[in-house]
Amino acid sequence: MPGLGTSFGRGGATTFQQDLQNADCIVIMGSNMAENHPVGFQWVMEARERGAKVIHVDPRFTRTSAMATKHVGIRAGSDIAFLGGIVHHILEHDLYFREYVQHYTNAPVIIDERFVDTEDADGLFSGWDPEAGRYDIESWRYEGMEVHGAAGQRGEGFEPRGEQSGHGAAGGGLRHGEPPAEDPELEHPRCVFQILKRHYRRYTPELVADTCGCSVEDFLEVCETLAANSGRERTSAFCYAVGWTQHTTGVQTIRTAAIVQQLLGNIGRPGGGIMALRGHASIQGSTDIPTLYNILPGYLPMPHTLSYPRLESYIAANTAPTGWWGKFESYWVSLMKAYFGEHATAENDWLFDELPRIDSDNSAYFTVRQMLEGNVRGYIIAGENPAVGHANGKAHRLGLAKLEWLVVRDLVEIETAAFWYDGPEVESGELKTEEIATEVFFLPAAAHTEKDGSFTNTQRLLQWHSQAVEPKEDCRSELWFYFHLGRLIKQKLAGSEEERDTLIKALRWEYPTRSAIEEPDAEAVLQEISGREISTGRFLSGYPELEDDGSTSCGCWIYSGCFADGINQTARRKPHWEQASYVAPEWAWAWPANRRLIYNRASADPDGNPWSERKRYVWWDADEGKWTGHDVPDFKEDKAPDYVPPEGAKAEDAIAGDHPFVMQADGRAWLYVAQGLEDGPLPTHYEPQESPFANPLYRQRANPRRQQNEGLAEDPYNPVADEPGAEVYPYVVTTYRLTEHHTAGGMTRSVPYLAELQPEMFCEVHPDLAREAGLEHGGWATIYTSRSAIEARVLVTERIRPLQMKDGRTVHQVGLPYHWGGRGLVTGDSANDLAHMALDPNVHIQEVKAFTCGIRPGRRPRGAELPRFVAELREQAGEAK
Amino acid sequence: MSAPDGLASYGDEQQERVGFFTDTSVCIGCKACEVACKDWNAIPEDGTTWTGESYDNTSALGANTWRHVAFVEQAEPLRSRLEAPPDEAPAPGREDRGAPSATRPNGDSGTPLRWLMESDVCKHCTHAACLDVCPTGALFRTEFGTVVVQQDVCNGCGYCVPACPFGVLDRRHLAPAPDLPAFAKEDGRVWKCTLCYDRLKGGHEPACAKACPTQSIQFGPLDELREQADARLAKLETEGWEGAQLYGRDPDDGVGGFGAFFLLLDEPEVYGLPPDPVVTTRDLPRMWTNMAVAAGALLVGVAAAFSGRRS
Amino acid sequence: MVGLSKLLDSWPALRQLREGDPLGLGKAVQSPRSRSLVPRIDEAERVVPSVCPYCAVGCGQLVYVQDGDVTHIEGDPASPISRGRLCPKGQASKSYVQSPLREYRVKYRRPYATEWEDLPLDDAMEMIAERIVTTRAETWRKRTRGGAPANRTMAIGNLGGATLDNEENYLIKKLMTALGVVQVENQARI
Amino acid sequence: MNENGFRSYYGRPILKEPVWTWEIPTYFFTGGLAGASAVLSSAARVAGNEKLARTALYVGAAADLVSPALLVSDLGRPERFHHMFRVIKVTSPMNLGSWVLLVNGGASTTAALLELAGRLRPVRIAASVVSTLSGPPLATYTGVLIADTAVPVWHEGRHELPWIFGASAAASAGAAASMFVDPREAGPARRLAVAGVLAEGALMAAMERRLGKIGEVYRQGEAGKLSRAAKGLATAGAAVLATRGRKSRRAAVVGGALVCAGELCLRWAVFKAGVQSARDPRYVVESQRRRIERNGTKATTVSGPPRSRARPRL
Repeated sequence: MPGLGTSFGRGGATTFQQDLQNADCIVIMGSNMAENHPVGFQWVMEARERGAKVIHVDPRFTRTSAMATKHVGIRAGSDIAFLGGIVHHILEHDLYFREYVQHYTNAPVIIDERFVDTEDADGLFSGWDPEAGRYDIESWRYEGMEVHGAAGQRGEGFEPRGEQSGHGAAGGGLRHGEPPAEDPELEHPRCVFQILKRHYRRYTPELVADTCGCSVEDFLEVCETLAANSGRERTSAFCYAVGWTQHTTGVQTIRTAAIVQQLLGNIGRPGGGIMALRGHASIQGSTDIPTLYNILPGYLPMPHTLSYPRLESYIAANTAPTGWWGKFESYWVSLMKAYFGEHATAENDWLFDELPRIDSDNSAYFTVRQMLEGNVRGYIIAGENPAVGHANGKAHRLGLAKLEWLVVRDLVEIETAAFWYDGPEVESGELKTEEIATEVFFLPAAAHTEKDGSFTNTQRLLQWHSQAVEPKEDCRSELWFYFHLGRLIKQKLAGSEEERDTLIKALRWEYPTRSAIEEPDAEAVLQEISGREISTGRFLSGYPELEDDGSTSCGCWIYSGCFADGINQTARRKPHWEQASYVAPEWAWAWPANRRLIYNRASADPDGNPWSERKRYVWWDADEGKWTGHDVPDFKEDKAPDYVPPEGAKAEDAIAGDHPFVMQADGRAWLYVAQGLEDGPLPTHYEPQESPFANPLYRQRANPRRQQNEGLAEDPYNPVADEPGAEVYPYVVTTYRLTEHHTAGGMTRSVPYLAELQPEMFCEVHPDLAREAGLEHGGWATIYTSRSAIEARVLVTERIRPLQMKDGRTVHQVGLPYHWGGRGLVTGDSANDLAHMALDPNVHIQEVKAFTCGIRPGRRPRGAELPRFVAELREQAGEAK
Repeated sequence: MSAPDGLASYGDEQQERVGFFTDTSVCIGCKACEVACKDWNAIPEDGTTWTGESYDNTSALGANTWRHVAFVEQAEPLRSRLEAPPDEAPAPGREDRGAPSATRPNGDSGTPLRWLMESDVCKHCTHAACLDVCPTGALFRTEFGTVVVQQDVCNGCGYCVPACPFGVLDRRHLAPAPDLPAFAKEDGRVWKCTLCYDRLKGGHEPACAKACPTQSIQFGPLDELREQADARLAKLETEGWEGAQLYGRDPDDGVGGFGAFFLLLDEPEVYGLPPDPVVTTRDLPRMWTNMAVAAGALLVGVAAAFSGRRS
Repeated sequence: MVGLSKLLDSWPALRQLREGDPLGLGKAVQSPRSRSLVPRIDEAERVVPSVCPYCAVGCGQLVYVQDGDVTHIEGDPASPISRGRLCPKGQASKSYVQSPLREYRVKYRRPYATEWEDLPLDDAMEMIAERIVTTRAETWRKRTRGGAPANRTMAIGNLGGATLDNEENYLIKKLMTALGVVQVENQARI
Repeated sequence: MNENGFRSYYGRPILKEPVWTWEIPTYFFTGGLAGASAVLSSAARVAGNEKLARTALYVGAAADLVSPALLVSDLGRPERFHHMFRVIKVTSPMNLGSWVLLVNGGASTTAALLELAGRLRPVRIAASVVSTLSGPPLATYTGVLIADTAVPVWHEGRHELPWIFGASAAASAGAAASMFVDPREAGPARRLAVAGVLAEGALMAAMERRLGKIGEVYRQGEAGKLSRAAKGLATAGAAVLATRGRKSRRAAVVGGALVCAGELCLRWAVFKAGVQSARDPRYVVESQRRRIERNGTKATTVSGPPRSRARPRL
């Protein structure tokens, strides 16, 4: 997540779940932790039982709120206003942890004089290019520093951003790690600290109350509780999940929390941090070792069509002169050796010229558009159910119908596999089975009990699961499928002379197989990921051992060492009661370097002593001359606190002894992100793509950089704010999960014991809204947007409150779980059919947590009536326009 | 405390009496207990009806539900204690603002809101009506002091069903179990929580307690659980929780105390529990005497019918 | 005769008196089955360490196996994260891997067909490989319209990964990169 | 949650309704008939009324044969009926009842068969004695059986129920016998029937008074209909027996049938009342709350200040 990546250096949760028990205050926001991470929530309960304050800020009163000591209801999509208000409160009343902020963040850094803040440009930062619809970030840079991305490429208009900026490699021009211009006293008008102050000046409690719909008292209580529970003696933690990410401002929301936690000195310390709660068993792993278009394993950027004509420029553009990203080339060369073995040589630039190039966006929603426009012929889907789980499911299903061939791999026949004969569009006649040309292969998959492998959980922990039984009949693991697919393709192309087949021929694809079905050995793959010294075959102990001369091979540098000493470190299962501390470092393996709480050098003061006895974690042992503590120090073990980098120091050596954020070029946490984000160096409140309100702060209503599908008929948007026609879709809708089900339901609607616990799609509405819209508890409601209309049972509850907004306006919110689809033991309409595909610009995530809808009593029209109904409302809104 | 009926019969095979303490103040309503129970005991799925009763679609304990999580939404504060402000000094930026927030209940400002969740289960009474009235000995007191229906004995007479003051037991009307004779159209036997009798025999804790993410369900020797419960109630008291009360903890209650007792945050009936359950067999001796007299009266009455003059 | 006396001995009504359980509430009425009950986890051949496949908390699981089948899945108390606990989903893992809806055979739908048909797995693999090779050959782009290097096909996409193992994701990205397939995505986006 | 004063969980029942089907209330009748007939038969024999004795014996034996059939067919697992005799449980009215039914049924049918065959007189006499002694318990234990449940109207009615069932049994036995015996021989049977009807009427009234509010189920729904029918039929039948029934055989048959029908309805009324009171949580909560007001409760342990003081000061 670049929100965390750009702020701290790594795109992962800064802490681990068990450490939440040490928090004095936990703010859960953008997450419904008790419902969606119940077992992790035990650590929040531990903290609560020890007297910690648990604050839940959420549009709904959920099972998490019920456990909290405080719940504050806010309007969906107003999180940045709320968090920005906290920043304002902290700065206004000098509640920040001064020593921490001075030494460990970039607060003192002075910013280029050309930088213009949104406060002075009505919602736009300097560098906005209306034609291109993007920012030129040159004016955002540190004063006296060229923006990173060496000469010769600026013109090509591409800098590492989004996930690839997970490393925030913006170090160009840093002199031995120190920014050219700083004001340690934080008083210079252009220092980050003062810019921050000005940026949030208008985020007063009153503005927060007006924008979020909460009370000034509740908001202030949150600020004060947080501040009172941060500092030397106390720490506070934040927990978030997709309630923050699934917005057109998702990354910036997380950034705001990162700013709050930096100001309060809560990063890298026990009971502090930002806990990113991922939704899937290996969602962290699937970004670390990405099945994402724009990065290679370990957040190395994919080569881009518009930049890096040559290998040198690619390396130069991504290598930070200082910090751990200074060794970028070693990471990349070792990956190429893992991919192509002896075929990748210094002479052929490690095959750089043969690598595929990406454009600025080749994300899932881009692909859907390509499908709809007939540009995609084949699609392989493994363990995902876009027909239900993705925003605007209808667009997806229509897209699938335009494919030549489709492969779906899952345990059960999910909606995505059945779209051609059993989907809403078939029912409505928009698709006719006999007219769909798509050739569909459904291949049954193996379950976690039927294969070896590792998941990377929400706290960067790689845990190995062992095969318990053989998969039955045709069921196979993805490892089997992709290995044998690759084998077959290599066979077919073995004799090819085509230039395009160079890479596939060069691909190193030998893995030992076992059992009758020739299942590849997952451990052999993990060994390749962990890395070896090629000449000796010795397993590497970690990424510091990686070389840029092709002598080492490593499939994912941040995972390097997970097979150190030839032992599968991820399979370690030493019971926690046999381990010295609650950190339990001998249970599985965490990246990086088995650290559980990262940036933990910050748990000690600049001199290396614990900030307080109560919050002792990692400290400098002067006698031993090394860092020690409960965890693996996230710092060069023998680098003294008073270490000052020599002139011309490079990479990690250029990080001073009192700078804990070793991934960052300047070794500090970034309050202000000079480079790496598409939509600004500082988070700013923008309204969602669809909301009933104008932006209370600027004329610029929504995120200017958000991605929209202009001119895509399948993805129309509702009129908003005071636009005519907005009254057709007057309510705020938010989608979510329930404890009893999992995402698109493929893994739970097929399970009897879970199906019976939440058997039907329902919507949650407040009694006032029920009265207003004529809804009857237990009856049916039809919810509609300009995309589609669905039906749901009506659950009238006080738990989803109407909010009092500016000048007495009331906003009603509609709650929609999104687990149901047309197939399974229990079925229902899919909430995601209502959602649009406008995206966050950094990570291309859709905005399903806040959009607008209309609602009326009764079941939805059937058959061809449905599209007609939706179209009529759209016209009604359009005419009004 | 009075010993559970029948436990003495085990002599030296007798184990320490175990049970559940279900602390609803930490229940997150995840229903792991319901699933864990069904999963371990291979209880059939029994219907997918949406009730609209908050998040409860299971509705009640029964033959196919041995753990049931109740959900109650109330316009009540969860806690009522006046909490001291975060720090003694008046909070910055607060000087001129109204009442300190500390007086607010949880839930956002305005009407308070709380969501009570409680995982219900068979109470394994010290004096168990179901056990007393069972005519076949299918229901019996185990060496652990729990009350279990033996499925190889139960003939589905149904007497225990109305006898239970908590409505725990019911006859299973679902498709026959594999071990059933051909003619049987349904299972027909009575089922309820066994407190995982087989797991206890293997030295494992019951499935629901094992699964519970927040230890709302605690398993252990009953005496220890009672001490923990008393301490817990005291703690909640100091924290100002509304209406906290122990239910079924007292050995002197109508059923001699529960083997599985609860900490509730409101009156029992709010959770669908009887406020003052009694084991009706405690009146049985008097009922037998009463019946004997009635029987005698019948004898006399008939005789009297002949005392009249003969026609 | 012996049989009869045996029968009498096992008659609970008599055991009530003999075994000091006059009310017939305890030991006397315990059936042989109840007496010899053994939990199935104690009968398992193998206990395999695993991890819950649902959310990212990463709860430890123990998978109990007998006669090549999973007989039970429960939390692993040794895990410092979950301490043996599981949520309803994790607790339902066995029902998930043994779901009544689970598919065990390849299903194939021809273009314009209205029905699934059977297809041997090996044939399916062969056909899919063929589709990829052909599609790729026909849609290969050496350069973009603007003349920049591309080395890719935009006509093939791959979706999925968040529920898969790291090793699986590694092979996916490795293979797709070598194939010049750049539209590789997963739920992390979603 | 707060419907006019009493609180519940979405109005759902706290108790489970009895799962018993039609066989059980019907057995309450046949069992009573069997028990009382056995007594009537022996009494008649002692009084030298051979005709009445024989008739009552046959009626009782017949009822004794029907009863187990009814019970077995109600079981969820009929093939396991014999498990009833696995144990001897004084705490289980149904278990003891089964034994009594076994003894009484065995004795009556033996006696009846020997009567028909006219042989083994001593055995027949012994059997009659046994059935005479087991008759009254058989006629009344069902009252205890249902009183020993958590069903409010049944348990609260525990003082009267055995008496009511006894009276009802007597009435039905008398009425049944008087149907098959020449009115001139049937005097005692008629008197028994009439007395039974009168007694049961008084007892029902007493019970409803004791039940107070929860007694209302006897005036509502099916239970209400049935108890009204019971009263009407039984009274009418008794009247006929007491008047024209003394002379006319046809009237005796009509009267006897009416009384028997009334007694059957009575058992059904009691049964249905139980079902209705179990279905509505109000009866459970209110009767127990009243009990708590009377003598407090140990079911809940509360410490600290009462709720009123614990209210937040906003």
